[in-house]
Amino acid sequence: MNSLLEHYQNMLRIRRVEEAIAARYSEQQMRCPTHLSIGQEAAAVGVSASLTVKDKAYSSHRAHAHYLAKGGSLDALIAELYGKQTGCTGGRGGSMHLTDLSAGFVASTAIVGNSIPLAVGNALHQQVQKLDEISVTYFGEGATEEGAFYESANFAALRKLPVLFVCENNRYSVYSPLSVRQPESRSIVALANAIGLNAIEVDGNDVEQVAAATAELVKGIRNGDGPALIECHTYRHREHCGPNFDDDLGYRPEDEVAHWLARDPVTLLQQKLLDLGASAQQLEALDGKIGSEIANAFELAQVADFPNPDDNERFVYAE
Amino acid sequence: MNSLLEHYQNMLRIRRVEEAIAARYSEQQMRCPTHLSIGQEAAAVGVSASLTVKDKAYSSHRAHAHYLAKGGSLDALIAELYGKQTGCTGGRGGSMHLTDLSAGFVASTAIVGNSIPLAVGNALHQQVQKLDEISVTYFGEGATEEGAFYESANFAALRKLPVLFVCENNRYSVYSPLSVRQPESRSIVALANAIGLNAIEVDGNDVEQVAAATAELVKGIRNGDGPALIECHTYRHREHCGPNFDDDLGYRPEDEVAHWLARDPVTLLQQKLLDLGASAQQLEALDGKIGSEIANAFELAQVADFPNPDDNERFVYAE
Amino acid sequence: MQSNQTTTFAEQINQAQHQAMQDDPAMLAFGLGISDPKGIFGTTTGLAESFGHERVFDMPTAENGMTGIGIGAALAGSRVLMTHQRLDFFLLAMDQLVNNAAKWHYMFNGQMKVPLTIRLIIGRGWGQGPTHAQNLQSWFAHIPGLKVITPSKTDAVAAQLYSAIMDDSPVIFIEHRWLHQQQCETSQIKPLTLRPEPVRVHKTGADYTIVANSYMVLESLIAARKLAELGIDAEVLETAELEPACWQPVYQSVAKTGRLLVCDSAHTSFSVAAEIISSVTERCFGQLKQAPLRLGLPDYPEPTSIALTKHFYPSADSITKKVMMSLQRELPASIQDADEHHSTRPHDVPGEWFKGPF
Amino acid sequence: MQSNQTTTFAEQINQAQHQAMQDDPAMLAFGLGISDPKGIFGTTTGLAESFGHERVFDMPTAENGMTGIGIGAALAGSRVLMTHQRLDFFLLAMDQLVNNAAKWHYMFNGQMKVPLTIRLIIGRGWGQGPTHAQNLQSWFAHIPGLKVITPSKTDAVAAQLYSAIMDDSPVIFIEHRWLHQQQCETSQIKPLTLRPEPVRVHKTGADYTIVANSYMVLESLIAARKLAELGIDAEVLETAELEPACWQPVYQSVAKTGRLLVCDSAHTSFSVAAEIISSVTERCFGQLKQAPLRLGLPDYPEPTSIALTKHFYPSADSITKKVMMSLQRELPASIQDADEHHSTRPHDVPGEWFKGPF
Ligand SMILES: Cc1ncc(C[n+]2csc(CCOP(=O)(O)OP(=O)(O)O)c2C)c(N)n1
Ligand SMILES: Cc1ncc(C[n+]2csc(CCOP(=O)(O)OP(=O)(O)O)c2C)c(N)n1
Ligand SMILES: [Mg+2]
Ligand SMILES: [Mg+2]
Repeated sequence: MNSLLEHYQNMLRIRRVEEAIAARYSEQQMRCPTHLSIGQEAAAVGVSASLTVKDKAYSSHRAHAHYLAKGGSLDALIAELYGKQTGCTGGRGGSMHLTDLSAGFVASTAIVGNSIPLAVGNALHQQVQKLDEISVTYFGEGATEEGAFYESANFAALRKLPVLFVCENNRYSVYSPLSVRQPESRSIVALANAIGLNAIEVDGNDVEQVAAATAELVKGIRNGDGPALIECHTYRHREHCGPNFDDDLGYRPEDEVAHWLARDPVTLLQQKLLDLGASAQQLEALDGKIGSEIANAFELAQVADFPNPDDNERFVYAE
Repeated sequence: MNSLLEHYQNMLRIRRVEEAIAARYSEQQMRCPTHLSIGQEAAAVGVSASLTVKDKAYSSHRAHAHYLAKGGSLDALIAELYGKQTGCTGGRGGSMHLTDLSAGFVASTAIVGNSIPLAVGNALHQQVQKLDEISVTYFGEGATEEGAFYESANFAALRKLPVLFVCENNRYSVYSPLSVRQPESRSIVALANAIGLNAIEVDGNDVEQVAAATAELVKGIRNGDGPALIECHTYRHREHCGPNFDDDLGYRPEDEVAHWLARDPVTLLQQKLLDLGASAQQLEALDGKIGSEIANAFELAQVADFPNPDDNERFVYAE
Repeated sequence: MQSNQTTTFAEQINQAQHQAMQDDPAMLAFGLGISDPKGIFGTTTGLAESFGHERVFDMPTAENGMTGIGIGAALAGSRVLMTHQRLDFFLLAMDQLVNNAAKWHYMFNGQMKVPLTIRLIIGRGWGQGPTHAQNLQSWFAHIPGLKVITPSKTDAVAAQLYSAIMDDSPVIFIEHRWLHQQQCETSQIKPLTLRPEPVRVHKTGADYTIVANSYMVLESLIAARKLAELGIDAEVLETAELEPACWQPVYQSVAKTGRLLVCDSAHTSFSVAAEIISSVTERCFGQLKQAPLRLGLPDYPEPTSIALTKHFYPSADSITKKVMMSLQRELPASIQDADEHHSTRPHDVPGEWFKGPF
Repeated sequence: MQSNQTTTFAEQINQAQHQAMQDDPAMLAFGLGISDPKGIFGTTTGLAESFGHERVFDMPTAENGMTGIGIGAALAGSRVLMTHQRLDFFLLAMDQLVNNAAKWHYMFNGQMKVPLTIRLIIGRGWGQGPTHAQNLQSWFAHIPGLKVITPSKTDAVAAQLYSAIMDDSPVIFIEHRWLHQQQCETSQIKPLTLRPEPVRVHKTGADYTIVANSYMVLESLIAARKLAELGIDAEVLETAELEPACWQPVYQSVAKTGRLLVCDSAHTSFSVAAEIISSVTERCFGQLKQAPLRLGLPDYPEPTSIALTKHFYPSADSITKKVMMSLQRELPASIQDADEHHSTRPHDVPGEWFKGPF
């Protein structure tokens, strides 16, 4: 139950952070496109449980959960959304370009699929330099439609690179269902296996499944068996980009939405903990602690200075 | 035996054309990069046996065989190599850009993998317009490493487009063996199946196998069952680009070369025909007829006019 | 807020597509999100409903492959329109665009055509940042065989798009996001079949030639009004088509005014502005009274934070300032600091209608 | 034909890589054919043997993915050199180059670096044709964050490549295929660690400034000799680095001569030449005696047939002619028809050493 409680804490923290962002987004002070992970926290937390701070993670536009689960600074995240000097890129990158090198979260990028090769390249460096670390690349099922995914996976398999591909299959790319993007017969794990990745799929809303599968895959990767892929079936609760619920638009079947909301990963885990004997007070205390941490992060972000545009010409080239 | 004899005639014709090009290339009058198909004729001929003139074919840098097997004009091919006005693109495209629209050979292109999406697009047009024809795309196993192949195959499968993918796996990309490009575990058919193509592999030096497999796949395609892929295992006899043998360079294992040369598709078929009772004279007569046709094509190409550079500015934009 | 008499840039783009789909039954339109509830900022709304999902369709996230598929369909006889919500995403498809679409008609000696139009939307502000705000118009203009259209005004955009679609050559159609809500009276709309002017003269003037395209035309026109108040009679021209051979009106204008400022909506160096200045200098050297000037985006990526973009985009004030300074005239106090933003709305949104995030 | 005293451009490129691989044990070099028997026209021969196949390796035909992999390795701490046998193939990788490599250091606020060099080879002649002969130098130069080096002479190329590799910013290194066999005495070779000059002055002169880069430097120098015979003292400058901020020597030269011809090795419109002319005009307007001129490739793709390329590439004679005409001087009969090819070798090969096909 200890590790479960830890997972719960991590997931709840991400959830509360994202909810706080959503709650304040309409104040128009976080002025950048922001993709929330609400509903998808189990994948990030379950995967991170097998990673050390030395391991290097890359992600996509929807990166908050991965960043936080990997240990990225909450204060620097919130400040970044506010476009402040204290943000993780000093306001240059915004929500879609997060980094915390001290936590081994290298970067997220805003072009679908284009951070996947970067993670594979990181793994190439790790292999050639015989480093005791691995790389991880997070992406959505939409990104598997890009040639960049395919080319990267082929090379990772060819060189048996130490890299874990994490595909969060939330069934949608913006408003587009899988049916307009991938053939009905498609299995992402079967495809990944055919490319040469050691691939398995799990219920991505069950953090235990994610953690167990990842542990096994990562063991193989650290062992030198080559790259692997985990497909986490999951669902995003809110709109693709922005703070709101958008099921009034009708692009997702009602029963599908209902099915997945009923399988909210945080609620599921909370129930499990209660069943296992955790007390409601204990969990509430956790929530309270998280709440103050988040309030503090927003407080810091709001009072922080804006970056100075006089520095805009810095860092076009390495100095 | 009739269809076998026809296959033989088509294969032998391609072989003799390529040999004639090779024999005269050093005269430096065919001044363009030229990739010969010697050793790979069975794939082109076996596939074309299931195609009608209405079907549309696309190919890569190594296109002579596909062009001729589809019915492309021999005279226009040779004239193109000589850079003449009478060439199939009037000297603009050279060996790597062949076309004969009257034969349904739409085009070959020089960038690895980049004609694959074109064929799929052609199939999209055929499907939407409900045309009674299919598309074919020829490419090497190297092209399957490009994202363009993957993205095209995904869309073809998604829309169940009438397109046949023909992969000639000759084990090399220029001097590079498969071992530096694809993981050992790779099966191109397994991969294609996982993407959603109906895929089978055959001995690409056995024209009967190619023809039979293609017939079956094409039947399904015309039936509306969706796209298919045939992988033809084969071997090129000469250098990647140019007229010579280059096994003095040592990039291909001697026993591998010996194995494949012993399985030359033209010789295999000739032997079979003889075994089935064809007479040596009959086959020689065929060869003789082909020889005069080729001699005539070279004659015409050599006496033809060069295109006029004053027209160089034409056709930048459609008129 | 819209009466029967007015229409928007986005609506006009929408109408041009409807008409083209109707006029050519072999036309296809596709792109990520083209048939989703938002319909690419409203520009594709209703197309799938009117013409069916076989001809109007969403697609996999696979820009390179899908561009090739569009080219192949065009070669086969379809007329193809693709839309990308950001130009930045289209960088994946440069091989198909340049090595196939642009050269095909030429390298196959005129035997085949590529009636393909690619709509690319340029983002700006509200944290679009480094990879959602690039305008690489000079790249496309540099490639023989591509036509590049950069509309700026609601009255002409439908005719421009319609003619691009009906063109049998590949056309890159670059739409600035900040134009979509621009209004205009329906009575002013140019007929769809009118051949659009490659260069549009939006204001005549004797003293100074200002050349701009895309969104910068709007800023230039405001600047021209301010300049008029300051006694400078500026001529404002729009290079709606990026093709030096079509720029005769620009050369004529400079021959008249002797002075030129080119406003570019992309990075300044190796830009369309450089080509315009170079072309003008070649042809009008004797008539130039002073060095032609340019005003474009700085040569660094768009930063995300609102604090960092204040000076990133040239404005009407910075145009006015540049012109006045080149004439060595006093600047009125109101635009002494042209880089300060004077409007009541934040500088990173185009207007009240914009609620973020894209 | 080579004595101990001479070396070639290709050999120098080879040596620079050997030295860099040795100096930085975390350096990787990869590209299609890099370790094959031909070693990219001899430029990579011996690298894999010396440094092992883990650090020097051939790759799948997957330009976009592999570029991203190079960037990722560079971010992690490797120093990366990639080679493409033709620039045309690299069009597949524009997303990785522009959206990631070029912007990374900037958008992550200087926290990471991308020590990545990309060698791109430009083909010409012998039927390279539309998709094996493109020089898109102006594309790369337009992107903030990329450095673009276009070497032309054997004496400096090793230092140029070595410094590109050792640079912690991404560098595009454009090699013209016709330079590889160019010889030079070993005694003239610049030390690898010498910081290369962004602009090289190859000949001083008082009458006319000729600016060129890459292969066009060679033609310009021949033209300058002819011009000298005709009484015109031309100054020949090479913009080896494509960055206006580095072009001070060009501005100084034009300030002196008042006349400028820019020779471009790419399509003429929206070109590097346009930027050079525009930059010069901005800075030297008062000193210009006549309109700056440019001479580049025509705005259509390279056709394949030898009959069609005769006039495609500007030559020393066409440079000479252009200069003489701009000065309204008589042309000697020998170059009346500058477009005729005078050498004994066919116009579509660089020299006897070239036996085709690439
Ligand atoms: C190359 C590219 N194409 C399109 C987009 C626009 N876009 C941003 S996020 C997104 C959805 C991608 O879906 P998926 O990979 O499943 O991730 P999810 O949003 O579901 O987490 C799209 C299409 C983009 N950023 N980059
Ligand atoms: C995108 C691209 N990369 C590299 C090349 C150089 N090239 C030309 S042919 C070829 C070999 C491709 O191998 P394969 O697809 O197996 O075809 P094969 O030559 O064996 O028939 C290569 C790498 C190219 N033309 N285009
Ligand atoms: Mg998704
Ligand atoms: Mg091959």
